[in-house]
Amino acid sequence: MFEAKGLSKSFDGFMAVSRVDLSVEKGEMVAVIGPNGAGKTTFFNLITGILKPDSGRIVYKGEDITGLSPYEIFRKGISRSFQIVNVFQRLTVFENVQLSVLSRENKTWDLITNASKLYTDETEKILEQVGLLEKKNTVSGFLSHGEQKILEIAIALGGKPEFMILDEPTAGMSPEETVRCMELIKRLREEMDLTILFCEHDMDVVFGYANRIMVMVRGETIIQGTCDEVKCNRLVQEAYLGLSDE
Amino acid sequence: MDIYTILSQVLVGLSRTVILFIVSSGLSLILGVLRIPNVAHGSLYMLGAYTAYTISKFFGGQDLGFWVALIGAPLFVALVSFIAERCVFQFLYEREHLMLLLLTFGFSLIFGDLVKMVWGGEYKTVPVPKVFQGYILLFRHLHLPLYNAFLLIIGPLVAFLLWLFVNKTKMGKISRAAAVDREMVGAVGINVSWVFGMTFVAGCFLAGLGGMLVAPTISVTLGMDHSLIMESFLIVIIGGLGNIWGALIGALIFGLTQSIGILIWPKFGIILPYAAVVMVLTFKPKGLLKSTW
Amino acid sequence: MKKPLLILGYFIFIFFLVSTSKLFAEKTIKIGIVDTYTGPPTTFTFDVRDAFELAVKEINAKGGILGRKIEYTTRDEKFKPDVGLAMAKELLLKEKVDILMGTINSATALAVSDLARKEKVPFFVTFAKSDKITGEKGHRYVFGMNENTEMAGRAAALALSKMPYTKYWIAGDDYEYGHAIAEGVWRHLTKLNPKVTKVGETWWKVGEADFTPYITQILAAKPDFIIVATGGAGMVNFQRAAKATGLSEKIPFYQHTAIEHSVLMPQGLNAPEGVWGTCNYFFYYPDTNENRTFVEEFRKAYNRYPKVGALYGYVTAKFIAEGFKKAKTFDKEKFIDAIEGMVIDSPVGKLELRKCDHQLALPMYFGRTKKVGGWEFLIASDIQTIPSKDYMPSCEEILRLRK
Amino acid sequence: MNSVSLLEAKNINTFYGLSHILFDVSLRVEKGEIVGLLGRNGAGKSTTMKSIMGINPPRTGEIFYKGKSITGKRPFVLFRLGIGYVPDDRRVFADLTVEDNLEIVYRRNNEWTKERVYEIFPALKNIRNRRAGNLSGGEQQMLTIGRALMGNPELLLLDEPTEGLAPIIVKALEEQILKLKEAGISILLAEQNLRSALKLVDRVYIIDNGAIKFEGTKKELEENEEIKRKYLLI
Amino acid sequence: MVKVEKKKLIAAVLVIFLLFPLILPRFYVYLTSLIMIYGLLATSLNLVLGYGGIFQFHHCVFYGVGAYATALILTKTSLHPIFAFIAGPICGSVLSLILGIVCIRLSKLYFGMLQISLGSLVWAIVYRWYSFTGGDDGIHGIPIPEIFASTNGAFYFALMITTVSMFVIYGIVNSPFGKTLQGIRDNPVRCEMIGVNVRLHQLLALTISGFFAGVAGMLFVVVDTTVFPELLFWTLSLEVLIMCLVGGWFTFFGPMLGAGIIILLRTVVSTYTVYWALVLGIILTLVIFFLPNGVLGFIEEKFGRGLKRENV
Repeated sequence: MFEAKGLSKSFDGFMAVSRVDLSVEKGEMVAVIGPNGAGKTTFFNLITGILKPDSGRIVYKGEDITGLSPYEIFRKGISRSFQIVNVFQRLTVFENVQLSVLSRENKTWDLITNASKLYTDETEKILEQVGLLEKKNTVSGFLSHGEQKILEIAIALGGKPEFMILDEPTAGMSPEETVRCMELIKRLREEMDLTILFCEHDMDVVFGYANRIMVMVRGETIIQGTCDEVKCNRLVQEAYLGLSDE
Repeated sequence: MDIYTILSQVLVGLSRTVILFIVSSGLSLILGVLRIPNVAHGSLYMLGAYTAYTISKFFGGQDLGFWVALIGAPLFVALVSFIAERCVFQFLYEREHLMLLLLTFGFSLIFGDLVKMVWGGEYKTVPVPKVFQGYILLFRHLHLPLYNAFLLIIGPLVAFLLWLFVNKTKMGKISRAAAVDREMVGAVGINVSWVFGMTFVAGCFLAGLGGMLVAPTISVTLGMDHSLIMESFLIVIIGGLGNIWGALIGALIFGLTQSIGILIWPKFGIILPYAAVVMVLTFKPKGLLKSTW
Repeated sequence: MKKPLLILGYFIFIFFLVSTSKLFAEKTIKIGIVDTYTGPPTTFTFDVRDAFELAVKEINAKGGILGRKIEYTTRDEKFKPDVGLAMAKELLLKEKVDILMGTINSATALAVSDLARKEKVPFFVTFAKSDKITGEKGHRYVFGMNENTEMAGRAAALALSKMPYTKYWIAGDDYEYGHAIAEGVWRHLTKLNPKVTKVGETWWKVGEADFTPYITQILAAKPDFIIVATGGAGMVNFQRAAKATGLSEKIPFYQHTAIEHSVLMPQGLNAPEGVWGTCNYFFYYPDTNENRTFVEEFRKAYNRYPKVGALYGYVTAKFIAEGFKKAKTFDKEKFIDAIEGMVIDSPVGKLELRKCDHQLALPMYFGRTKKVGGWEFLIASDIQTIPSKDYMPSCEEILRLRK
Repeated sequence: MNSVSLLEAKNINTFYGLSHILFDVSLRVEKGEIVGLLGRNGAGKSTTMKSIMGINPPRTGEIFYKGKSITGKRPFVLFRLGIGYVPDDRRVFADLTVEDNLEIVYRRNNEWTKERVYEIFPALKNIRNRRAGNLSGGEQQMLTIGRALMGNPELLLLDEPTEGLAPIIVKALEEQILKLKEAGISILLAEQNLRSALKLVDRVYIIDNGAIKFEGTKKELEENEEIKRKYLLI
Repeated sequence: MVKVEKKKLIAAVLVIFLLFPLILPRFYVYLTSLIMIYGLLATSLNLVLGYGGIFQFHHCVFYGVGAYATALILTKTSLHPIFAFIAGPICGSVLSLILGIVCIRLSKLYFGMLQISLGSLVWAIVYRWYSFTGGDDGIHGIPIPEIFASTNGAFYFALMITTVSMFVIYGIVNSPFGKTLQGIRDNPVRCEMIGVNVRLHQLLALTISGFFAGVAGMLFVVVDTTVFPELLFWTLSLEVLIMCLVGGWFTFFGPMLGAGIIILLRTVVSTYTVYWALVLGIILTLVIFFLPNGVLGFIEEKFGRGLKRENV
């Protein structure tokens, strides 16, 4: 369904991402892990069109989407949430999600209709799914951190995506929130038949939810495989714990 | 049009550049380190000119008055700005730029009326000191007034002193560091608020100096701030925000395009600097040199 | 939620305003002055206002006009026509002034003039120099109390045509006033002396501070004489640059009002000598009793010498007073009928307010700057008086323009 | 206990805007010891450091330095009291040269000089005139530590000094940190690399999700497999 | 229920305004027209500033060009006045689009500075093209159709156009486009990520805003029957910015309120002192100091549906 082939990106000579290959099958939930500065976020930025790769190709559903703008990639059905909270601070929760729906439906040029009556059902359905319905009239800047992260996901859902990219969905959440959030993602995936690519620091989360794991260190993939394969891999332990003596 | 005409026009353009540079470098310093788009900068320039007038008059229009004013006027402006910084600006560093822009615009309104209250509406002039009266003849027919020649020396001197200040003094180095990372500067034991205050005062000192230097060539009038502040902002923008060398290059572009423009296209010569700004920003949206923003 | 508060605030303000307008006592002649009291023009406008005040005090001290005192109020229009117009309307509609006067800003003057025509209120223009005010756009309710660009140009051309120069350069501030003065001089100069030729032209932006580049260019062309059409602060700035570059010693030049006190006094003894200029008034010339008395009183009141604006302000007040006296009523139409063609005494002699175009016929003085012992600044010398009949556009010309 | 700890944080709670990051964190650093603050990425190590340094002051709770409350004091005051801070993202003053980076620091006295810093980090001496922005990660790390040293600190807050560095440089750095300990400087060391931390520290705290989960000596941690697995290992 | 009350309120306000000429002296009728014009201008600016997050520093260019277009058609052609009333807004929006295309690549302060210098070029052209625009003297005594020529006529015309325009702008702000614009203001990057072409939306916003600035310019001609280059000068633009700020730039009616406050202040203060710039400066600094969200923003914060300050 999705395939990245030999993606590379360097900043001022520093290889942030180097020759990364990844393919994701429909319905999979793939995790990308790696220490800070491993290039995970850069990799996601390449996939979603914020950055243009120096080399390599990105193929989605058999179509080459390398070099397309972010909004074009969104229209193809790839949605993304951000690591840092990146919601529309001054809009209400409802408007945040509605905006995404409007954009998908190509209604952003509509000057006449009153927006508050458009796609209310769908927006509310999304909000209900993620459990933010009772907060729909709160200005999103006032939500708690955890709620804002959930809202992030809700915004991404507004695009009716088939492929979702979640950049540290649980970063900065308390343990209880983390569990709730991951359960939510799991449920959404089942309900909406989503394919998910996410990165995460919390290993409990990664091993609890991912089908497959890709480990990145200093811009390179050191291993791809199932949870068990990764757990037992010596390179991974080195990267995380510095257990090697070489 | 021979080469001498062009050369002389360039030379004359340069002396105008000097004033623009001195004022804009102060503006740039404040923009770069404190991130305040200081619209009141022009008012401080005007204040410098008026103070120069008062000092010069106190000494009966003698040469001594000029030299005292050369130091005294900028210092007085620096004092005024120091009070303003400690009383108002230090509490507002984190505000949005638009707010600061309008706040300083409010200050320029206040300054404008205060100057009117104190000095009244009459035109004032500051006499050129005796040593700089007269002119030198260059390239057959360039009548370069001695005072402009003096400015041509002062300009590089100020640039050099600024370079010394920014690159060689501890204060300058700290301000450069603070421009990029004010939090970390605080974390190595430096009182950032104080550094900001001093930088603000230094920038305003330059505005006062510019006003003082320009005073002997023009009539000091109310409203002289308005014509200058726009040009200064454009200079700072095309040079790169917060970059003092950018201010120099911007001032050069402004001064030279204008004086050359007069030569080749007299009717619309004054449009050239603005056209230059549009050109620069079209190709280099962030200004010519590296901005600290 | 928001609306009621908005409306409430609005009404509080309105009532505040309404109550303030009651401040004026009844039974006075109210005059509203709209003028620029901000920025460079203040050097001229303060004199208009102060001399006007002086005259009003004199008149009121003598018991006012027909038993009523004159009362006046000023508004600062900040050299912005939109503000000026709003303030003129405020004076007219809220303060209910009987007469409007003022403004150095031609655009404001023209806009207010149009308002005066619609509202049928006399409007005395006291410093705006556009010749459109009493020329092309003149009407029954507007009065020109100062010389305009056309008059200045014609007077200067008259004097210059008698001089031997033939190769002229024209330079000036690139705005209406500069162009109008230059054109006025040039049009009539070519008519009066067909031998003159134009070597070149230079126009700089208004408020230009450094004239050296332009002067370099002019010097290179070696003209005999330069017509410099600057206004406001540009007058002083150009003279300073001319002195610094040595231009004033090499090539004679003319500036309207170059010999005027407001230009020369700030420069002290450093002003260039030998600059030709035209002006309507000096506090030292003509050396008549009327002028001396006026200067004396003005100095007593404001501790400075009156400048040209003072004449305009003073004369305007006199005309208003005499006009009402002659009309013997406070009816505005009768007042206008009364002052049309009226002649009064002034510090510069008898002055007539022409009936055909409502333009005050002022004598014009042509002279050059000179250092004279005993003065702390340069004064005008070699003064020739050009009587108004010699240089003012004729009534036929004006009426042709208005058609 | 009658002796006063060098640094003591009591129940600090810190927020970033609206999000609650630290939950009742308490810790202690005694004179002369290196204390490790271990935890995964995003566990709250850096926030703890910033809270202590006053860059992101805690909303509740108190911090004592040599027995005196320093809660809410501004960073430059703390630095002048002798607390040096080395941030995880290094933050050298990129526009200045190496030497200038050292020189602009506020100095309490002349105990630490540029020369002494160069003695500990000889690599810096050769590149003293290079722009700090052009240095490699390891060099920048040395520079930030050196910069903190110039203020003659008694307590050094080291935030992940080895992060992103090549193993050989990490090794050198570890030795240099031990040298600092010998010089009498107490260190609070934030680290996610257990291996590296265990070489240096005397005592450890383990932080996860903004709360302290374990406190003990190095030995206690080494023996507690469960804690290691739960909070640090995969 | 709330909805009905809101409608009633608006209707009541409109009725009060309709009665203004009957209950108020002429001057206040004129002043109200003026406030409506500047209020509309400030609201049109706020569409891009407060709702779009675009730092349009030199907004008056479009206002002035609109006024000039109207004035020129009324004085120099014999076309039906309706063309003049349409031409103003259209010229404003077209110019706004052109300047927008040039400037839109830049962000925030840079956008503002480039826009201000381009605007100054337009001003310079108007200022010196004597034969066409009348130069710095401007054009005066513009003939206005008889029914709008009186103070009351002009007031009703201004009231009608302003009301319609405000309704339209309100509609736009609450339309999907308006929401998108606010999204772009809050977070342009995220907006791209949900499939919005940010630049094109901003351009459309600029065009609309220029259109309503042109409407305000056209109204100015009707009310004051005069035009001059100062309408395009940058200081006026800053004054309009101040109106937005004083009223509250994150509220819909804030700019209108700000225009009212500034113009009334000007009228009141200038009656007493020539130093009204000083008073304005002091008030401005106080507002920025104590009411960073403007007067209306403050009122909403205190009494309304709390949009408390969070610095984004």
